[in-house]
Amino acid sequence: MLTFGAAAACAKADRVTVTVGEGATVREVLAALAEQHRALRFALPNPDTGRLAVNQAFASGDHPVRPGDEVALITLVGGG
Amino acid sequence: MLTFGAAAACAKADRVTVTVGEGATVREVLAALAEQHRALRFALPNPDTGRLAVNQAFASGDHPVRPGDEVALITLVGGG
Amino acid sequence: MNAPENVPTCPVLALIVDGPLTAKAETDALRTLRSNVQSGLSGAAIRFEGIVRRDESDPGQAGALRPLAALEYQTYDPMARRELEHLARRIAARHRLHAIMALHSRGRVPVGEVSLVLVVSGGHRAEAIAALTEFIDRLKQDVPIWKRPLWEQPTA
Amino acid sequence: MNAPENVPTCPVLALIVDGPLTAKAETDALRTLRSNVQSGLSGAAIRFEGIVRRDESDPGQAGALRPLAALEYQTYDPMARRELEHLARRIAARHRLHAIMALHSRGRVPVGEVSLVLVVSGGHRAEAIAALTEFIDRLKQDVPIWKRPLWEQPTA
Repeated sequence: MLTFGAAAACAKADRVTVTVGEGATVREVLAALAEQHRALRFALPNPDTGRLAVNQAFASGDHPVRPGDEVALITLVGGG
Repeated sequence: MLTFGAAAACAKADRVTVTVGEGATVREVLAALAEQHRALRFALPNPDTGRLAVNQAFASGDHPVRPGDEVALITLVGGG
Repeated sequence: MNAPENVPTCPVLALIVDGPLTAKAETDALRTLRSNVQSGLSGAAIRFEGIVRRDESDPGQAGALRPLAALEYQTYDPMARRELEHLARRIAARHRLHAIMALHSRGRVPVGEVSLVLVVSGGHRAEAIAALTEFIDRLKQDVPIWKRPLWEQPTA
Repeated sequence: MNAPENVPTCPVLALIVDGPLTAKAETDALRTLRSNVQSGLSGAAIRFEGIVRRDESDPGQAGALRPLAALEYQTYDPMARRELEHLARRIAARHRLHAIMALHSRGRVPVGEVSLVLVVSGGHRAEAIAALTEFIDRLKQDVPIWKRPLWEQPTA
């Protein structure tokens, strides 16, 4: 999973690995992320509203994540 | 007294004559204007707050008008 | 609308320009202004253009929309320029702007051309937007400028 | 934020540009946009510049103000550009704009340089100002762009 900004700074990496079961949803990926990367908890969006981009588009909590999908944690943006 | 915009259109002139006693204030000039130029009544500001310019500056109701002063009725402006 | 005291001075430029406001008129005016602004303080700059629209309601025809050819702006000089500058100074002080420029047309401005340019810069976006809004509201009350519609001639 | 239906199409341009936004980058972009705007409909046009300020609070120093040399903008491509354009389209429809252009920097933008340019035009001032405000609020929530402060080096 790709990380950016403050999340990348805290993870000390611009991508992290999250292990989930087959057919996991965005909501389940966020829950797994909170478990497996405690340093990123501060940056986590609400697992129900979801703030993951799957294949470069915001995805809702119900959205399934499939093998090969590009998943990115989009949080604390700060353009402008 | 100079008039502009809709006031000038109604007076059919860009200046009108108002006769007042010596030492008249802006408030008294406005009252005399209402009496002597009925076509301009629609455009008259409140005589207490005053919306006459005396010598190119807004003047309050108490401001005295002296012989030789340039007096202008500033109302219904519409810049922009 | 009282200005707060002890605010740093802010470059202020207020001009009445004959006819439509062109890029050249503005560039000349801005050159004066920009040299006084210290870089790195301002976080937001806004430029507003007021443009003459084609459709105006005609009071002579019960307010029906009628195509316009131009607006003719009459200014009471030199009071108009002075009130424009006075307004710019008050707004700059109230919103702690770093610079403000106001240009207004005098005379004929055809449809689609610009009759008002307002440029403000300040520390943050909120101040700059509030200054812009307030300036235009007050302009329409306090600056002795009148406009007269020049209607488009119906084609025979 | 649902857009009203059946609004006329409005030219929309959304670009991410490497480094500070210069006059040339903007002129090139605007040329595309302007050719599509019918003259006489718009009564207001606003151009907003977001500028990098010298003083930023440093979270590493309890939020104390610290002089900045530049901001480094990281964008998630191509999602950033696509979200910028998507936002521009939503705002244009909601506020019935006649044109909208949004440019955002990627990479290093020194203090005093421009990192965001937003140009909107619409029938009246109120719509244009509301569109401007809402665009920037949403930009800061929905468009995947991050900024990293590059602090000025203390002189030895």
